[in-house]
Amino acid sequence: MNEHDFESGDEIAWCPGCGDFGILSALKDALVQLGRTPRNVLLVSGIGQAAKLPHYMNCNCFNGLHGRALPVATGAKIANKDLTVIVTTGDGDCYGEGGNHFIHAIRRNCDITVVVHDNQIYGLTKGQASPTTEPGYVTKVQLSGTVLEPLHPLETAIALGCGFVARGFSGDMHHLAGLMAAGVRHKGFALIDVLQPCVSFNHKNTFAWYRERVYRIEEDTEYDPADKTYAYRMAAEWSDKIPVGIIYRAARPTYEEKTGIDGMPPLNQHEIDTIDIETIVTEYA
Amino acid sequence: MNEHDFESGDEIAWCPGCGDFGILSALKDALVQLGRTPRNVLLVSGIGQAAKLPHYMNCNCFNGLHGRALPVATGAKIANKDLTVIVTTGDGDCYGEGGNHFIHAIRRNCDITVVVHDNQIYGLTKGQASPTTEPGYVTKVQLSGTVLEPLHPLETAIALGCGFVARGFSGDMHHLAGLMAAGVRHKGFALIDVLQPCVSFNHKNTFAWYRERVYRIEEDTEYDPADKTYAYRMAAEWSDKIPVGIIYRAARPTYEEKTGIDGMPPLNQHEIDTIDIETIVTEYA
Amino acid sequence: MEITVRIAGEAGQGIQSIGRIICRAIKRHGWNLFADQDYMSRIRGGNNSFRIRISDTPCLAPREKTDILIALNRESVAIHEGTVRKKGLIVADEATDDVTATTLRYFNVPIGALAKASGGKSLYENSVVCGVITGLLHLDPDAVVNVLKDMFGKKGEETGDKNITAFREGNRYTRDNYFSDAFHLGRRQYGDGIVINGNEAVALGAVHAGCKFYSAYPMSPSTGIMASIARFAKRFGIVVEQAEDEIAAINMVIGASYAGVRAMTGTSGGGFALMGEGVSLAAMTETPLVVVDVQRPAPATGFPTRTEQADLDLLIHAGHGEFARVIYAPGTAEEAFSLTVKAFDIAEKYQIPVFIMSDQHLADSYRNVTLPDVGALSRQRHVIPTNGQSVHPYKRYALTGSGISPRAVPSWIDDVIYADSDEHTEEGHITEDARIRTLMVQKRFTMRMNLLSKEMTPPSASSLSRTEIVLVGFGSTCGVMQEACGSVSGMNVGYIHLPQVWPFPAEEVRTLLEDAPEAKIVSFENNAAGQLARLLRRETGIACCDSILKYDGRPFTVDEVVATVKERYSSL
Amino acid sequence: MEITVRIAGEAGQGIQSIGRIICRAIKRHGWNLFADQDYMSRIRGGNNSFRIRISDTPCLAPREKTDILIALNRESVAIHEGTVRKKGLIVADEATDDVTATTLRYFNVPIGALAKASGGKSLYENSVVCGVITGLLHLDPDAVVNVLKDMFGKKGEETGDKNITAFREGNRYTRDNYFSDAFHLGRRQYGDGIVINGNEAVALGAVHAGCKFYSAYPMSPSTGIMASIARFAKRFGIVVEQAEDEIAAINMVIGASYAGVRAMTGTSGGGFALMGEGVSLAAMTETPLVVVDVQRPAPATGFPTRTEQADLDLLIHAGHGEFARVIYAPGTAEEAFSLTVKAFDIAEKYQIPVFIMSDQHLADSYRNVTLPDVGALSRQRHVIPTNGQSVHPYKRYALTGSGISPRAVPSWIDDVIYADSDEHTEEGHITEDARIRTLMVQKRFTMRMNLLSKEMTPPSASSLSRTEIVLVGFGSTCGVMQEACGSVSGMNVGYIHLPQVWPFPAEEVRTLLEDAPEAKIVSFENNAAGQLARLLRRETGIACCDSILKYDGRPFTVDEVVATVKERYSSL
Ligand SMILES: Cc1ncc(C[n+]2csc(CCOP(=O)(O)OP(=O)(O)O)c2C)c(N)n1
Ligand SMILES: Cc1ncc(C[n+]2csc(CCOP(=O)(O)OP(=O)(O)O)c2C)c(N)n1
Ligand code: SF4
Ligand code: SF4
Ligand SMILES: [Mg+2]
Ligand SMILES: [Mg+2]
Repeated sequence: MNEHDFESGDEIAWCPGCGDFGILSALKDALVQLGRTPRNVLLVSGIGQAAKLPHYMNCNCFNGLHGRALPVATGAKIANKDLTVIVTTGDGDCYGEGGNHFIHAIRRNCDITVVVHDNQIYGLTKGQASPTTEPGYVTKVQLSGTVLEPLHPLETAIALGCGFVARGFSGDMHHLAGLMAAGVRHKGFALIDVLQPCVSFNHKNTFAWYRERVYRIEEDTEYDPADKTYAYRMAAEWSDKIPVGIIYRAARPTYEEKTGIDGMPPLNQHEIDTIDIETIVTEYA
Repeated sequence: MNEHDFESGDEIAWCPGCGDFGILSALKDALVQLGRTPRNVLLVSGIGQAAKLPHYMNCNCFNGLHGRALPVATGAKIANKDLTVIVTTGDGDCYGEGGNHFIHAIRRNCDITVVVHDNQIYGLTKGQASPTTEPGYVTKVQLSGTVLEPLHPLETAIALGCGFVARGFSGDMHHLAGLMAAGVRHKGFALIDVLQPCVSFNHKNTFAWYRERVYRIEEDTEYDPADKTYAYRMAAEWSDKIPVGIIYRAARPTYEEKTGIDGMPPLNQHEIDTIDIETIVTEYA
Repeated sequence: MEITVRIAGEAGQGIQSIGRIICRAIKRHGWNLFADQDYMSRIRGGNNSFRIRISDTPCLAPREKTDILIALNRESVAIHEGTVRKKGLIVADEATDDVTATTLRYFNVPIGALAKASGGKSLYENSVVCGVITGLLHLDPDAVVNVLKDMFGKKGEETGDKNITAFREGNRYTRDNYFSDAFHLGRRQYGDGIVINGNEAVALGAVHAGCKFYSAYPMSPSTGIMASIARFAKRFGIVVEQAEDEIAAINMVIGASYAGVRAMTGTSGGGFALMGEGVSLAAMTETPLVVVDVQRPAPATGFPTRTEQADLDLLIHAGHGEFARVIYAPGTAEEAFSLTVKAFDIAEKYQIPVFIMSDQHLADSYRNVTLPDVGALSRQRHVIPTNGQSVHPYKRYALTGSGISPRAVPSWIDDVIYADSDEHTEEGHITEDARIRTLMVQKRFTMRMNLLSKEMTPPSASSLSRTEIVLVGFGSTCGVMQEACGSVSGMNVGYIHLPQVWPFPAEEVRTLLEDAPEAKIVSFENNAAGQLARLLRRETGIACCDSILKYDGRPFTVDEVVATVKERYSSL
Repeated sequence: MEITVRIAGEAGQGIQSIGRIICRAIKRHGWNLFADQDYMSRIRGGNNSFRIRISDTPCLAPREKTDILIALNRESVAIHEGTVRKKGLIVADEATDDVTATTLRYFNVPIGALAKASGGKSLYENSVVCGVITGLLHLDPDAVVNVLKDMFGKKGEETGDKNITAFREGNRYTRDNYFSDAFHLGRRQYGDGIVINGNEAVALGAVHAGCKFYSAYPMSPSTGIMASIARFAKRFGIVVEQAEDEIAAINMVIGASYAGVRAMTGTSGGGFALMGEGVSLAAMTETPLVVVDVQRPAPATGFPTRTEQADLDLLIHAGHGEFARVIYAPGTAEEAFSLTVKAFDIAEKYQIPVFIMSDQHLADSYRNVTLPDVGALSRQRHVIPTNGQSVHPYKRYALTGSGISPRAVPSWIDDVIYADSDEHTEEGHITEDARIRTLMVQKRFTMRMNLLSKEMTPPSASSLSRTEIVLVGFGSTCGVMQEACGSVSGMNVGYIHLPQVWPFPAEEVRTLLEDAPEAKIVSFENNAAGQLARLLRRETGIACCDSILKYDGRPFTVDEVVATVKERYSSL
């Protein structure tokens, strides 16, 4: 398998120069690194520019409703634990409309990897504030500037007990591919929030803006992703320095392990014909 | 005003011995302490045992849908900034069905106080696991024990930038009343998660169980609610010691301040008759 | 021979377990029974009751009057006294009731005292009450003890033993102190079959149909389905997942279904109202979906533990956009079972959402039933290559001309499978093409509606020739309608029961009504708008001349319906 | 005199701003116009177009054929060439088009080069194109410059100046190189009124009605309403809050309305599907609620930027439980404005949910309109004590016999106000009482439906006497139906347009049709199921003999309808 094997050939509808392209490349790269085959990979997305990504890949794809990628991914993973399930979603999709699923999917800890194209804006609907838009940013709806505190996805994920919390940058594809591969290898829910410039609607957080700030956290001399206090601090770092890399990592039993799914053949291989309810019916006699 | 002035006389439908009674008493006490009058207080709730509370109070009450208390409270506060708006909600109501509103209401930072009756169970629907149920706890639906990681409301609230994060215990009404009064006085979103024994369905986290563990955080020699790292640590403390009190406190501009609502008469007092769209219509000529 | 026993008391007094024990005992004694529950949305206090109608002929619905009222607290006497027949009996504890046993009408039993004597705990009061009822009905105490053992068996020996002692105490006291034979049932023969309610029937149907994933958010009165499936989850390798909300539940089910398992969710009206977008997603992605809606009175929170049939319109029209769906409205536990099995089959065969519309009355009411022959119910998988088909290159939304695109499961074939919520090409990629759009709408809607007209679950009806009045109903009113029609003296009243309401069985209903060209058509519904009457007119042009409607949260009783029909139509 | 100009190109090329400038210029020149937009769900690339029909008689709908195609890229020529009339013109840039200007049919303009010359940026291409169109139509360049100034005024002097230079370059080039007078419009008189689309009309209506709080989640094609209200928020003290999801939006609006302000939310089908439970809450708590649904093709994500009328059934039946509601289906921007004002009035007067059903075609289409006299539209508040009433002790849900309980606002009266989503007593406390339940259902549903029959917005219709065919439609098809009916030669075709679809104007429609007892009734709908036809039959018993349906995401054109009517019915 090489990167071409993961290409669908569908026409790409993103704007030229969009940060989404880097994420697409990185994902193909990661799947090659991981040695996965298309038929055993499932990409689940909601709606948004980010959510179009699965169409551009040659993998199984469920492009569902805005905000609802995570429950679909959860159901699919439960039905077939052998699938490699990856969610590609936007900051609006995952943290806005889908916020409740985000917090509970972390608690559930199914073995899925979530890649958030975090462009800090609603791209597909033409540029309204998203949950991660910076305060003061002016849009056609937020005419006096965005007033809400940005959602802090990484700190929130740590608070909720997520076992793999990372930030990537779509301008550093190679590094990002590594994060994705590590996320997929991690047993359990893995969150990768990707800094993704939107060249059409986010005029603040541009490639140049990020390039000035982004650094690889592994290079920090104190780097210790097992230390929660350190992780909280680095997750909050958003100033003239923005770290990318695995910010927090901890081993946690997965949903599949705890419910016993892992010990059975995938649910979708159980034979229906052999089910006989006679014994349970008699319990109602 | 005394506590009787805040009683509605409606028959109370809770189980004898329920921890909800303590919360009800504390709330009346707090409102007396705060010198509020019933007509200027609005209690908003969703559905659940906790959510029945407003019926037992003589205050304005909006008893809405399961999970949807926070947006209703937000809308009401925006419409009339002079109301004292308090939400009484359950762990299922607020963190389960209402989880998305929980995270975004914190970001919005309207000046409302949220009292979560956290009995770690779904009471009204007869005892299924709630988002805060302890792992392993067996119910009629979770027959092999609850498998999800409990939601950590306090850590999550801190991560999201909540400016007032507290835990109370319904068995310590006086202390709880103080927290509620402080929450109402706090400018902005105030979260008070209240340990509330459910005598019918939670056989683990009982009054006795809590009494053995709960201590007042103010008594901690290192107590510093302005220190986020300290706050994260104390918010996570859930063992043979469980702190109650104000765990994190920080001043943050409110939604009302940022949007300018605070500088106007309440929206519900604007005169409709005087609105003249002539000037704006001409902009389309 | 017919007797109605009503056990009433506060929430938390264990009325339901008494009721369930007696129901199973009754069945084992060869009697028919119908038991419905009236309970409040609270955990302690208030007033609940469990009403068991017992008869030598089949029972399909409740009756108005009580023969024996077991009042577990004083309030219950006041509330239910009015329903007790003149020759009926009220049983109460001396301790809670201030009426002493001076009349034949009252039988005072020291329930609390007997329970304490048996085990030192008031916990055993329920078993005492079971003993009392056993005594009054002259049931075989040993047979009832077997029921107790079956039900308490798992709770450990000691509890079981003490319950049995308490039971025997109650029984002994009754035989010693109550001498009338008025309620003598005794044993007819050993009654086969089982005692289940509507929720359990749906759960059994789902298990049989091979449901491997059930995800739901708790909501009365549907939670019993989740609890019942959970009981059998380990044994059958089923995953039951409590979702964070209803939207998650339906989307998880869709994800699981896409990945190849049969999956289902259940809720009540308010939860269903949240699922509309998900329903639309299933339709657009052509993912099989089964949803149970156990109706309760609305709007909003309404009456969480009571009954209504007002979601008919909601279910037919839920979700944005136009697509085929099927809605079953089982009238009995048997139908609930077999239509649940069919729901999975049809959902998968046509790749559409299928709804089972139940309600609190059906969900919580017990009857003695014999499940249909399961061999006759298809459990065939409609997926490639399992069904022998195989296609390469695979197109998920192939326009085949039949209205159905072969459905494959991810990882079961070499090709990848694109499912898409946007309008899409045959391959499943986003398109904005007008021509493809038109064809896809026809596939999802028009063509499948046509196909479904051949899969209709037909209405059941009484013989309609020479009827003056025909009642038309759906769902849980089936039994009461049927019994009432047979009981209106001096008039010829028939009924049509619709176990499938969508696609509407227009042809079938028209044909049935041809037998009764002169009859007045009356819709019979547990709602205020007469939704079925409107639907009937829309789909067939047939206008009802009247509707018998009830929307106070309570089910119809046979007597009530008979009286209404006589009052309204006897002068016709 | 009639001309259709189509501007086509990629997303991101600024087609919409060219279109809006030309529309306003056309209006100021005293011409009528109707402009609709065809755009894809993407930000760059693909193919979008803006079609402006210009006429000396009122324009209510698009026409099929193009007179002038302005192709901003090569693909646009290929896509739209077929729609250009024989005598029509294609304008393209030499740089993007490989067809040289050898025929009369092509006019090649160095758009890019002229833009660069004007300001060094391709950004000014749009202004060049405006200049070209101004030249072709012989508009007054100075008048168009005024439009440019009005629109770019805020962007700063320099941009404004450069745009004007570019505009003049485009105009000059055209006058110098294109000599035909074929498209000569010139000025008739100064045109009064304004140019707005349906979304702007709704926004203006809301502002006028005193809406103080608008909360919504972005969703095409409804977002324009939020953006338009946001533009005026500061000036009128309105709060516009982007919610985290649609469920939050509707619940915030309900909270604000309970607390005494007029409030509104807007969305499209999928978002509306999520709001059903909230609608039910508004009904149960009797809180006034106004929701706009700007329809788009479904199911699920469907076509986010295209048009359809398939939410009719959804809106009538959304939410669990039975309660009164009102649904308006404006056919024009004028109706959108005045029905929005009325929506607030009716919602508050009857304390019910009121929906405004728009669609992408209405929402995004511009016309020259004169808003109705606002003095005639009620803005009266229906709350105590503002309305002079006062009640003590106050009961929020008092059973007054009228079907309406006086509504008070928290803190405006001494008493407290309980609003409750459970079934409740008159005081607003939870009850399980059967009698109160029945009365409350009657209040929320039956009694109010009766009251609403006196508030009907009547259908509009052509004169129906002697018509052979009557088209019946609702919403955005109003204009095309009306124009088409007047244009079918040799047949007498009439129409009925329903600006209110619920409560259904059954009496009104029946009365209208009495004038045409022989006519064939044909429903005319942008959907696949013929939802209006079904509704008509259900509510009146009148069966349509046919339906003209379109569900490819595109609006009807006048020519298409005329052709269909002739083809299907001329042999009748
Ligand atoms: C229920 C629902 N609400 C709203 C929308 C409209 N919508 C589509 S994409 C989107 C936001 C996209 O933002 P994000 O998730 O950040 O993705 P991006 O386009 O920025 O990559 C919205 C609001 C929808 N499709 N469905
Ligand atoms: C949309 C919806 N889903 C589900 C329910 C059923 N329901 C009512 S209360 C409740 C849970 C209550 O738990 P919690 O909020 O913890 O309150 P408690 O009763 O424990 O105080 C549920 C699931 C509902 N009313 N509405
Ligand atoms: S709008 Fe932004 S996020 Fe979307 S494709 Fe264009 S640049 Fe990328
Ligand atoms: S069920 Fe639990 S939470 Fe509810 S009233 Fe009873 S004790 Fe309290
Ligand atoms: Mg985004
Ligand atoms: Mg709880």
